[in-house]
Parts: sequence; structure tokens; C-alpha cells
Amino acid sequence: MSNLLQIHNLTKYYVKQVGWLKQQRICALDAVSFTVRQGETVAIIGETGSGKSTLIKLIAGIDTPHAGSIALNGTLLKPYDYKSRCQQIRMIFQDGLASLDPQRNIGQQLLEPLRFNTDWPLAKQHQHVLATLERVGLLAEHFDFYPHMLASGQLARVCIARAILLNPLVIVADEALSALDPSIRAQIINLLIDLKKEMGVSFIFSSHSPELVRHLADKILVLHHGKMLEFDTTVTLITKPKQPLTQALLHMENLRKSV
Amino acid sequence: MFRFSLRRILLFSITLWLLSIFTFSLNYWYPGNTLTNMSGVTPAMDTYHDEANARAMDSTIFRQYGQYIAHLTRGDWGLSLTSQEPVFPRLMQQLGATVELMILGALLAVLVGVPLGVYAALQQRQWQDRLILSLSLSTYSIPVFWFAQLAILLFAIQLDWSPVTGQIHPLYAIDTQTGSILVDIWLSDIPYRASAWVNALKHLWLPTLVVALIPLTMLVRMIRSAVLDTLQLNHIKAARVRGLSDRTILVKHVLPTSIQPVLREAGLQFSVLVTNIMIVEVIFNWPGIGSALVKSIFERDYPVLQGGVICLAMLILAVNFAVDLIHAWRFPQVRDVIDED
Amino acid sequence: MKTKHGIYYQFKAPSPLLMIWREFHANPISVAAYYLLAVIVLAMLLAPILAPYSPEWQFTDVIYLPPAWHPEGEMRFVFGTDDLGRDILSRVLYGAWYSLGYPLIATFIAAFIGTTIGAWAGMSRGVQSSTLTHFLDVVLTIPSLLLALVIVAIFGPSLHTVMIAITLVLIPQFIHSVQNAVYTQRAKEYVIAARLNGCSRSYILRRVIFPNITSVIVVQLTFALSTAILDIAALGFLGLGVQSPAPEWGTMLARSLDHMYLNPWSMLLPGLMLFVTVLSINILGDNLHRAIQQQERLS
Amino acid sequence: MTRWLLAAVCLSLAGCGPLKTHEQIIHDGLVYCSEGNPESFNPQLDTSGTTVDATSAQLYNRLIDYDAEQQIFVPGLAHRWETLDQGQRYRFHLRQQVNFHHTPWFSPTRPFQAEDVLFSFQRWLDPQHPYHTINGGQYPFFRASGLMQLIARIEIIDPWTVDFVLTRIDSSFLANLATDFAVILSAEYAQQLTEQGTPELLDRQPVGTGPFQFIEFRKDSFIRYAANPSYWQGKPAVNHLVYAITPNANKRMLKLLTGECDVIAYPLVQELEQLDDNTTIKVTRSASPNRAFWAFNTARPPFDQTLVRQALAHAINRPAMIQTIYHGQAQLAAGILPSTSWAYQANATGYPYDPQRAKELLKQAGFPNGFTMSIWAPAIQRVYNPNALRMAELMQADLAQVGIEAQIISYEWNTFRQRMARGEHDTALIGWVADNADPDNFLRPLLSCEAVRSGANRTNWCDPDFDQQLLAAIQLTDKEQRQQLYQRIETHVMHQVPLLPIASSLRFEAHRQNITGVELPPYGGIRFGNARRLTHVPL
Amino acid sequence: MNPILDIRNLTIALESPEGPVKVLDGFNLQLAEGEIHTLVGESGSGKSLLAKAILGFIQPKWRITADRLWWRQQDLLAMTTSQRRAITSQDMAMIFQNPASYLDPYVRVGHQLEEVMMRRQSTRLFRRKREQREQLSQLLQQVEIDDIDAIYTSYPSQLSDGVAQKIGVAMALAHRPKFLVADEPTSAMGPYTRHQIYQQLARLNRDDGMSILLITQDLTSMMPQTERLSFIYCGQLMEVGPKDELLSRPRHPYTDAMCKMSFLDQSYPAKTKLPTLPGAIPTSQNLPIGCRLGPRCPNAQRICVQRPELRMSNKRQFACHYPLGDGDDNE
Repeated sequence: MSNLLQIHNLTKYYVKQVGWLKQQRICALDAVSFTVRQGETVAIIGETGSGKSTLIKLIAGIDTPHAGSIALNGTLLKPYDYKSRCQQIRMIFQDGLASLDPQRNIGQQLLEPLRFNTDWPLAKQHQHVLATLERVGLLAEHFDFYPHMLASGQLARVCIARAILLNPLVIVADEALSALDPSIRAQIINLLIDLKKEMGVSFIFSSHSPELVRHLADKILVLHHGKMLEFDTTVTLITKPKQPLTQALLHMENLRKSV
Repeated sequence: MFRFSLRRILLFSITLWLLSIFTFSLNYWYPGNTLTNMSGVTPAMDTYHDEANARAMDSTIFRQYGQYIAHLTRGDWGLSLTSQEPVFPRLMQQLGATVELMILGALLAVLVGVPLGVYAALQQRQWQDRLILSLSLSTYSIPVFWFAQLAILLFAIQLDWSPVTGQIHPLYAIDTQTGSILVDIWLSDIPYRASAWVNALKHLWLPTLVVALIPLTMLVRMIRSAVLDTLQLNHIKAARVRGLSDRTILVKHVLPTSIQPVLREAGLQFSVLVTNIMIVEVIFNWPGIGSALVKSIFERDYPVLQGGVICLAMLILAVNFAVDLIHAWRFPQVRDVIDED
Repeated sequence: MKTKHGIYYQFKAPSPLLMIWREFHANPISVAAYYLLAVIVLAMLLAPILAPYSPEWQFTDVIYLPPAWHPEGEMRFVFGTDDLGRDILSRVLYGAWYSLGYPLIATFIAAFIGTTIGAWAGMSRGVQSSTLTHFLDVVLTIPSLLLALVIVAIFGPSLHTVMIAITLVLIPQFIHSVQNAVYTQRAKEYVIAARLNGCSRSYILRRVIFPNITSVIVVQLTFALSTAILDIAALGFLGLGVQSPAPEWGTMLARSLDHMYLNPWSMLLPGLMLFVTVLSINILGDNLHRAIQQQERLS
Repeated sequence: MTRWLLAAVCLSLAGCGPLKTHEQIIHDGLVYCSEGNPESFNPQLDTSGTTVDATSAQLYNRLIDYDAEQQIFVPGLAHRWETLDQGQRYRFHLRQQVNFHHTPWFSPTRPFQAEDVLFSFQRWLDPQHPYHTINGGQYPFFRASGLMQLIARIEIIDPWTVDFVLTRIDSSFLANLATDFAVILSAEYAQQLTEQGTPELLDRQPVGTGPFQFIEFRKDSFIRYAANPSYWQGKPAVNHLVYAITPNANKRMLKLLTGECDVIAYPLVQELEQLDDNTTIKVTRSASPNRAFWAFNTARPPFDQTLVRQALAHAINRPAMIQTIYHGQAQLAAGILPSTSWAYQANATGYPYDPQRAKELLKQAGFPNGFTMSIWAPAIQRVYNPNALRMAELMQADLAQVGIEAQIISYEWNTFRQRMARGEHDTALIGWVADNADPDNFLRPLLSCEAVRSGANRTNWCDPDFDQQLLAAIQLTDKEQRQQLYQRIETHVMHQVPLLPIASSLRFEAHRQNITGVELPPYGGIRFGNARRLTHVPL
Repeated sequence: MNPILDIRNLTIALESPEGPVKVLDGFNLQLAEGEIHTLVGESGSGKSLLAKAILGFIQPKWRITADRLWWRQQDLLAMTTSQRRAITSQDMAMIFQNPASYLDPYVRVGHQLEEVMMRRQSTRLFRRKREQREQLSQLLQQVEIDDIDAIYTSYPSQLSDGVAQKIGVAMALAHRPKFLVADEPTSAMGPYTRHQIYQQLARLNRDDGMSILLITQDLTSMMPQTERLSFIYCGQLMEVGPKDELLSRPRHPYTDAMCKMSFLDQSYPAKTKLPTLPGAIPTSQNLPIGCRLGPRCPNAQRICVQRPELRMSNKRQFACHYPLGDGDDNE
């Protein structure tokens, strides 16, 4: 397997006013570099405020980095060039309800990426949307539904449907699973596992649940205060973590069991 | 706070500057002679040429603007075209009368509106709440000039609780110093001060009521919804769980939090207040800026009109500036939010 | 029911706008206000048919006639006559054009211009937008009536001037609220999602943001309309608005004050019409606002 | 604050009546609600009724006065006068021990003397006089009435005797001298002001010999006068006289009802019946030699065409106006002279309401499709016209019938007059109140070429022939002859119609029942010198 | 030993357009003094409602019935509101999810702390400032906040989630309650912060003998020190019992599924599909009849449309017609 996504030296900071006239840079992400192979699942872990969300946003293209580059299959991705990026990198949003327009029904919103990124006839677009809905375990009827009428699990499925519509190479997700109820989460995890197997897509997600990370990830990236602490395969990190923080983050259940 | 204040002061000065450019350009837009519009000096007067020189009328527009500002800051706001009196001293007296009405109206609106709004919120969906709400919505829709006339008919003519117009019975010889009648009585050395007070208050209460009415109803509605929103907030529930008494919660947490959005909208309410004052002054023959402004349009007395516009606009901007500072001082979190954009 | 997943869901669901409408319709007061306003607008449109006389026709033999229900009234003048013997009913009906029709036109023009500029400002970022925000904040604090007075002073009182003044005065309000609404919308996840879908800017503005701020615009419309009506009436009242013999309600009111002791009817009627119109618009706006909030809370 | 408000409300409610001192203050003074700001505090400078009402009879005296009831001249500051040189010289013997007002800005060192008479007249007679150009330099009444040409010179015989030498015999001289405009100012005060370098204060901080002295004027609010303690006819009964300026007629009436005004100017005619019923209010009606007319600005086309003017005269329905505007309380005018004048012509032919004829005349004049014009109408009440704006609306509707689109223009009273004097109007609804009984006073100030120059001729109509005839009429001493001549003149004028007479109205005044002694001389002005408040009746 | 909190057959019904909906249906809970009890329920299970009912924050539209709602042998339902408030503020406390939002954003943290502390000594109005300050710093030290001065003058928005929750704990502790309800106190936090908070709660339990009722959505964020577990689904109690007992040998299908879905069973290989409950959580308008798990339960039969009895079995209780495991441990 080749290197699909190369992330090089990615840096992002926020400017904060300290006193007057004095500004302070707060690094959200400090020179993070790693590569993702095709079909690989990478988990990003870290405490709150460690830069997980920033990294995901940068890869998805919601934000632009102050330094560094993201390359896909060797070509650099330009910032704000959503048109080319969205066919290759898609994002699953955490909050299904918030990421869907309340004024339009599910079908209209799922047609959107096809309309702007394919030159298919409308009938084919429709067909594709219906097929994708079925693929994520929804029904053709859901095409006409408005977001507020769906339950949280179904919304998560719609979000996944939106992400896979264009057959992307990479899917990113920011804490997409942690807010779900356990019984729903399990269904979604199963769906993701299925889809990954079918599509061979690379999956980058962030989570603070060690169990989930261990269950899904091939590789784990540990972030702390915007710096990359470790990046290695799951097995290596679980068995031989170099950093104590990695140990702590990944073995929380040991603490849990300890009492 | 210091940084915030500095930014606000800067913004305030820029606004004043824009205002000055606006009023300066108005002189050219008004029909007639620009210099006359600016200074009240007509071509027929001997001083016309001196004035034209003093205001650099034959020079570039920038120098004219510079002279305009110089005259403005010097307190030389020109002569009234109808009375040939200097505009500025008279405006200052009228400002006193306007500000008096403004302060009393605002006080009345706050003192009645806030408790009423809070009460309505606490009685949510009870009949009291519905009554207050529907009353305030109806009152809010009454054209103020109509209401003022009805009030005069009722209170002055039918009930004789109040005189029809004016600041005080004209036979009270109160020297006009500030224009605000209560202050003037206080400053004067007449022997019958007490009855002058009573008489002035008899004249004052009806216009004050009319001026306050619409801001009051706005306040009731805003406070009510703000309190209702606040009551839904987590920290209020938490305070209750922590065992604080209802009174403490209301006074120390609900009210301050609810005031915040209301304070943000204070500018809007103040401008409604000023609008009402302009109309009320005309109806009640109140010798304030509003009535002078309207009269000056009839008389095509542009120097007075200009002065009135500048005065009112500056007053509004200053009040907004003050409210901004108070807001930011009281609610520091908001400061950052405002600062960001 | 359909399937194992869909077991608990109803089939066809109303769109959010329809839901707002239903919510709104559930409140009898707002429905009453709605129909009242509809009746007033209809009366305005049909004024040439409904009005028994021309609004300017002077029946000099019957001046100061009280309304028909008054013992001294006459049936042919239902609301009585004014000081020049003109039929008040006809004047009130035709007056609706000045006091409701023209404000409506002004509001829509202002809404169009204001929304366009507001949308542009909301979509653009950085200095230009923040300058505009601050500037608008300042402009908005200046009372609309004061600005209108200045414009009247420049062009002289007439219908045209009043229309220009009111339209100009309303525009900043629309810019402000639309800009704020667009700005808020831009931060919403579904807008970000649309951006990530590769949608064009104009598509995002038209199809994603705009439907979501319709409610804001509608509420602003009702607010602006009541402001416009009251401002035009106030200008008329001050004698700086629409000039006689146009039967504008504010002007009629001001005129009737001269004989309010003798003939209070002629003062009550235009004032009452203003009040009822503005009240129904305010109730409409208020309940619409509440219905929208309710709908947002549900979804 | 709220507590005070409550207290105020409580005080005004039954139970706790007003404080005692309040009654005293009210008892001590009198409030007259006037309709507008005086333009100046010197009636020499202005013919406006508002200025006259506010100043002439209150601040000043004249050499002689006219008693309209007995139709004779009575002594003023001159206690005796005689005619010399067959009527070309008048000698006035002045009253001694008359003092000018003692005010914070002026303390007289000597009583009134011939020097003051000389100053008061020379000021407007002599263009070289240092005070001639101060505050406008227009003396409309004197210019229009011909006094400026009439008086050749004034001679001081001794401090208490002064002679007026005329250029010709003029029967209207004494009448003009008795008008409200020929007031006597203080020469000493003028000298003091010259020294101070503030000559313009002469007409702003006035000093006179009248029953009241000036205290304060606040534009749009009030004029405050105090009784002159050393008035030569005895101190007035009221100590304080306040003119509360209330332009809105309706408000004046309401204030009279609530007792805020004791006397009001120009009550609304249509409300008079209501006021009559009210026992606390008394309305007085008196005949007044006045005329409301519609002046056409003949300097502006198309009003320079007689046909157009005649057409317009036919186009408006004046009888309807008598009903709607005057409520029948006026007389339709046929000619310019009112029926009270001795030169009145009973058989004058007017312009009946005839839209058809108007259209024909317009067609003849070359305006078959009409034209656009403006009607200027003042926003305040006058003796001759209680509601000019509404009258203008009636006319607007009438004119629309003959295809003329009229626009109504109104300004605040003083602005209105100033702009009209500059000739900015097309047509104007205005009027005239005679200053004396002489018919000349109706014609010369209104229509002479001299009046065009002074701005008092609202028509800008100048006919030398007409002026010549007027001059001839005034030099006649035989009343019969004069009457015939005036009839000829009037017929001529009515044919030319530079102005269309509309009506003569009764003069009204309304006051509280407990006020007496307010005098309304028929030839304009209002006098408070003898006004008093009857013993206050507690509520 | 009597439980300090004894709840039997608690039912809360809400008014809805379709009639009353039992959002909490026959709930049982016995909490011993000094016990840590974790209540696991997914969204819509009525767990927050339960917390409010215990603390006495009841809205007029709720209809509460119970065989028993006792606090230390006192019937809470029979009390007046003020008595209830007295008990609540005396003996109970609560900490919340999103701690920062539970602090007044416009008041400095120090003032809010003082306010809560002052509540008890309201009679002594003029307490000395220093004395108060000392007490406060003691309290803050207890929750391991070191930078007391900085915290004291800062506003809630300036605090991190962890610190804010510690403040919340400190406030809850201010009047030494006997019983603490923690409503998803750590759900928005990283694993490490969560660990810290739990450590603190555990220490409070150990040192002061404070009973804790932890409410959570997810077994993974269960407090490790917990002694007993309750599972609640759509307002119905599924299973209650000692933690180890329940996790190792679940009798109820729901308990079983929850354990598996929460990766507690480490035997499950990575990247394989998880066993799940099919379908979605019903909304309160569409609650199934009888056992509310019915439509999603792998073992459900027709009889499940009848509400199963709560069965006692070897220190545990469960409500199921077809329990897992053998009936061995049935006495």
C-alpha cells in the first residue's frame, strides 16, 4: 500500500490579545507531520484542547493552516479549493442535526455534492442518492424527510451517506461517535467497518475513548498541546508506549479496573 | 477594559467625525445659499463678506470644512435666520429642557418597566402575564402623537389633573438658565420656590408619561423575555440546587444576567425615546430641541436645524457610548465578543 | 408501516415553513390580527369601489357631521364629515393608500436593497464587514424620524420626499439584521457542510442560507412596516409629510385637532385606524417570531 | 422622582388644593395666549398684527389716540394740539412729567420731552439718521401710508412743544399719527445704546412710556412684561403680564378652558358656540374694519394678465367659504372697502362663483388647459381669516374644477411675511386690518407703488394712475367728493383685480369670566392697561 | 441498615397532547449510606428526570406517584415545597454536565463560591472577610485547586472544563452534603480529566462517607469505584445489582448488550463487528407497550407486550421475561 495522504509540518495558531498592543500566539497545532496509507484507519487521541479538532478541520479543509502542507497522492491540496478536495476527502460531522440544513429535506442535501461535482443527469443523481441511502441502512422514504424528524442514529447514517456519496479516498471524523448512545454507536461502528471493507477508504478520526480507538484504529496519533507525541501502530502503542501520556490515555480502563 | 475603552473612544471620535462631515455636507444640500445655511448670515447683511472670509468660502472644500469645524468647536453655530440670535446658547437652553424630559422619561420607563417585566416573567402564562403582555403590545402600537392628544383630552381637559402645555405656569418668573425647569427653579432665588416646584411637576408628569410609555412597553417585553431565557439557563437551576434562596437568585443572578441583552439594546430604546420626545415636545409646546427642530424646518431656518440635528445626534451617540462602556464594564465577557469583530 | 427502521415515524412530514405557519395558525389572536390586516389591505385595494364619494369632494352644506350612529348623524355619511364637508369614510379608505400602501412599498424596496447589501456584507469577511457593522451600529442609533426630518428639510415636504426618506431610513435596519443573520448562519455546521460539498458561493447564499434567514427577514419586515407607517404618520402629523388634500391618516389627525373639541370623531377615526393597523402588524410580527422560535425549538 | 410625581398628582386631585402662594401668583398677573412671535419690539418696523398686539399699547404711547366709539381723537402724550398754516403745520403740546421705563438696562435721567418725539420720527423720516438702517431699515407703514412724503420737517419749539410741518394738506395725517405704529421712543436710551455700541438693542430691549415694561422674551415661549409703576395714567391693575406664545389655535382654546390662559387671541370660530356655553369663559365679538383677500402676485406670469386674475376670481366659491371657514360669522366682500367704512359702496359688483365663465376667461387668456400655481396661506389665525390653510384647500378643490392645479405653501408667520415681501409667492391668502377710519388706509398701504417698494403690497401691482387718484382723494376735504372718488377708484381696482376681496370677519376675543378691562380697539391691537382680575373665586 | 434513599415504584408522567406519558415507569432504587451507585441509561431513559425528582425540582406539569420516596425514613412526597427545599439544600447536592454553564457567567467565581458558603451563615451578616477567605481556600484545596487567587478573580468562561467541574464539586461540598447526585459530570471531558474528577469524588466518599448517585449514558464513563449499577431504558428499570456481578454475569439482555457494546468484554477482537441492539431508541411519543425494550430485544416473544415483574435474584433485581443465563442462582 502506498502513502495516500502526506501531512507535512502542519501548523496552526490563534492570536490572543494580552494586555493592550501585545499579542500572544497560542499554538493549536505545532508542526505535525504524518502519512496515511490507503485503507488505513488512523485515530487521533489527546486531552481536550490538544489540537485534535484543529487537525481534523485542517485536513477536511474547513480551516487553513498557517504553515505546512497536505498532499494527497503526491499533489498538494490548495486551501479553499473545496471543489477538488471534496471529491477525495470527506468529513463526517459530529452533530448530525446541526450539520443538516433544517429547511431542506435529506434528499435535496444529499443531491448537493453530486450536483456540484458530477455531470450526471438528474435521474442518475437521484438513483445514486437512493442507493447510498440504502447502503447506510436507510430507506428510500427518508429522501423526503426533514432532519428534525430523524433519530440520532439515522442522522449519523445520513452524515455517513453524505461522506461516501462521492466515493472519496479519505474520510475524516471529529468525535463523530462519542456523542451517540451506546446502542446506536455500536450500529454505526458496524456500518463503518462494513463500508471501509467495501470501499477501501482511509479513515481518520479523533476520539477520547480508548476502547473505541483500540477497536477501530490501525495507527494512533497522540497529540499533546498541539505537538505530536507519538505516531505508530496501535499494537506498538498499546504494548510499548514511549510516552507516559500515551500509556495513560490508552489504558484508562486499567485505572478503572484498579479500584 | 482600558484597551476596550480606548477602542470605543476611537470609534466614538470617528463617528463624531463622520457626523461632522455629514452635517457639513448638509449645508450644501439644503436649498439656498450655503453660507447662509451654515452661518445664518444672509447676503443682505453687512457682515456677509466677513463671514464668507472667515469661513473660507472662496477656498477649497477642505478649508471650508476646517473652518466649519473650527466654528463648531468654538460654539459659533451661526445665527438663527428668523430671530438673528446666535444658535448655540439657545440650543443649550433647549437641550436642558430636552434632557430633563429624557432623563425623567428614561427613569420612569426603567422604574416601572423593569419590575413589571420581571413580574410578568415570574407569572409566566398566568393571567397577570397575559394582561401585561397584551397591554404592552397594544400600547407599543399606539401612535404617540395620537396618544398624547387623548391624554391631554382626558387628563388636562376632562380631569384637570394637568395643564395642557408648557413647562410651568407662565406667571412664574423663573430665569431660564439651564432650560431644565426643575434645575432652573432650584437655581433661582424666587420666594415661592415650593409652589413653583409643584406647578412644574404638574406640567411635567404628563409629557414624561407619554415619552416614557413606548420605551416602557419595549422594556417590559424585553425584560420579560430576557428573564424567561435566563430562568432556563443552567446556572440559575444550579443556584437553586445549591440552595440559594429565590430572592438571592432573582436579585443576584437572574436580574444581572437578564439586564445584559437589554442593555445591549439600550441604544435602540434610547432612539425610540428621542423620537417620542421630538413629537411630544411639539405637542406639549415644550421648549426643547425637538420642537425647535420641527419649527426650524417650517421656517427654513437651516442654522437652527443643523444645530438641532448635531445636538440630538451627539447626545444619542454619547449615550450609546456611555452605555457601551457601562455594558463592557459590567459584563467583561461581552467585551471580548464585541471586540472580536 | 414501512420497515423495521421506520416503524415509529410518520410518513410525509410538513416542511419547516409549513410548520411555522401551523404553529402561527394555532394562535387565535394572531389569526385575528392576520385577517384584520387582510381586511384593511383589501379595503385599501378596493377603496375606489368601496368609498361612497371622492375623498376630496366637499359637501359644504354638511360640515362637522358626526357618524351615522350618532343622533345627529346622517346615513349617507357613515363616519361623518370633516371640517370641509368631506366624507370621512371615503377619506379613511383612500388614506390607507398613503398610510399603509406607500409604507408597504417603501418597506419592500428597503427590504430588497437592504437584504442585498446585508447578504453581501454578511458573506464578506474581515475589515470591510466589521467597518460596516460599526458604522451601521451608529446609524441605527440615530432615530429614523430625525433622519427623515433632515431629508424632508432638504427636498421639502411631499409624498416623494417622504417615500425617499422612509425607504432610506429603513435600509440600514435590513442591512443590519440580514448581515447578522447571514453571519450567524455562516458559522452553522450545515453551511460548512455545504461548503465542503463544493457548492458555489451563490448557491450557498441562495439555497442554504437564505431559506434559513427568511424568518428573520419576515420578522424584520413586519417591524419595518410598523416603523414606516408610524414615521409617515408622524411626519404627516408634524405637517412635514404628505401634503393636503391627500387623506393621509397622520395629516388627517393633525388637521382634526383644530376641532377636536367640537368634533372628536374626526380625530378618533384616523388615529384608531393607525392604531389598529399597527397593532395587527405588531401582533403578526410578534406571533410569527414566537412561532419561528417554537419551531426552532422543536427541530 | 415617582414620589414627587405622586405628590403632584395628589395635589391636583380633590382634597388638597393648590398651594396658597400659587393663587397669589396667579392673582397678581395675567396670561394672554398670543398666536405668534413678534417680529420686533418696535411697531415702527413692522405692520404685523402680532407685533402690534405685543407692543404698541403695552410698551408705548402715541402723541394722540383715536377713540373709535366717539370717533374723535383723544390726547395721548400730547395733551393738546392745534392746526396752523391752513392745515400744513400741526403743533403738539406735550404732557409733562411722563417718565420712560426704568429697567435694568436703562435708567432715564429726564422725563419725556420734545427731543424724544423728534428722535422717534426722524428715525424713519431721515435716511441719514444713525438709527435709520438699524434692524432692517424698513418702515412699511410709514412708507405705504405716505407719511414719509407727507412730513416735511419737525421743529422743536420748546421742550414741551413740537411742530410737524407737512408738504401738503392731508386729511389723514392725524389718523395716521394715531395709529399703533407712530409710537414714541426714548432719545436718551438711543444715545446710551449708541455709546454702548449696541444700537440694535433699541428694538429688542425696548424702552417706552407705556403701562408695561419689558422683562424678557423667549422665542416660541413667552414675552414677560411687568407693570410700569410710574405710568402717567396710573399703575396698571395687573403686576405681571405674560404673552404665552401658542401658535396652535386649538391649544389656545384648551388652555383657556383649563385656565392656563386668561385671554386668548383669535379663538376658533367654530368652537365659539361651545365657549359661549361655558360659564367660565366669555367671548366678545366686535366689528372690525378688516378684509381677507386673495392677492395675485402680478409680477409673476401668468398673474400679470388681467384675464387670468378675473378667471381665478370667478373660479372660487366664496359664499361656501363664508359657511365653512367663517361659519357665517363674516360678510362676503364685494369691494375692497368694508361695509363699516364711510366710503363703502353698497352697489359694487363682485365676482360671482362661475366656473364656466372662469374657463372661458382662461381660454381667452391662452390657458385652455389651466396651469400650475401655488397658494400661500399662513398657518395661523388672523382677525380676517380664522383658517387660511383650510380656505386654501377649499380653493384648491375649486381651482381643480377649472383645470388649475394649486399647491398649498405655508410657513411660520414671520417667515411667511418675509418671503412674501420678497415676492416669492404666486398668490397668497392674506388680509388687512385698518389702522384708522380713513378709507385711504385700505388702499394705499395695500396697492400703491410705494407699498410695492416697502414690500407691503402683496400683489406687486403698481398703477401710477391709481396712485395719482389716491393722492387727489386724500387732498380733498369734502367727504362727499372723496366718497365718489373712492368709488371710482374701487371700481377700477375691482376690474383689474390685483387682489380678490373675500370677506370681512367679526373680531373675536375670548377670556376667562374673571378678567375685565381688556380692550380691543377696532383698528387693531389689544390693550391690557386697564385689565384686571376680579377677586379670585376659590375653586 | 436502612437505605438513606428509598425509592419504590416511582412513576413520573408528563402531560402531552396524546395524554399522559410515563417517562419514568415504576422505578426502584435503594441507596445505602456511603454507597456509590451508578445509573446507566441512554438518552430518553428519564435519568435526569429522576435526579430532579429526588432533589425536589418538580414542575407543575409532572405527575409523580410512588409507593415510597423516602429520604432517611422521611416521606419526601408528603412534604411541602419549603420543607423539601430545606432537606435538599441541607443534605443533598448535585454536579452537572458542562460545568461552566452551571456558573453565572457574569459573576466572578470567587463571589459565587462565597455566596454558596454564606448561605449557611446568613444570620451572621458581618462575617470577617479573611475568615471566609480561609474557609474557601480550604475548600478549594480539597478539590485540588492550587492557584486559588487566580481562580478567585476569574470568570467562569476563563476556566477549563476540568477546573470548572472542580469548582462545581467545591460548591456542592460547601455545606457538607450527605448525598451527591452527579449527572454525567464528565461526559464532555478527556479521559485524564475524567479520571481526576472521579478520584476526587471517590475520596469524598471515602473520607466523608458521602453517598453518590452517578448518572451516566455510557458504561465506559462509569465511575470505577462504583459498588452498584442500575440499568434503565426508556424509563423502565432493567437490572440492578452489584457491579462485578452484573458485568460478569448479566441476566438482562439489555445489560448484556450494553456490556458488549462498551468494549468491556475484551475478548472481542478488534475491527470486527459488534453485537448490537437493532433499531432506534423510541421517542417519548412512541413508547412500546409492556417491556419497552421489546422491539429491540433479541429474545423478545409475544409475552413481552406485558410488563415483566421485577425479579429478585441473588442481590440483584431484573425485569425480563426471558433472562439470560441459567436459573441456578435463583434461590
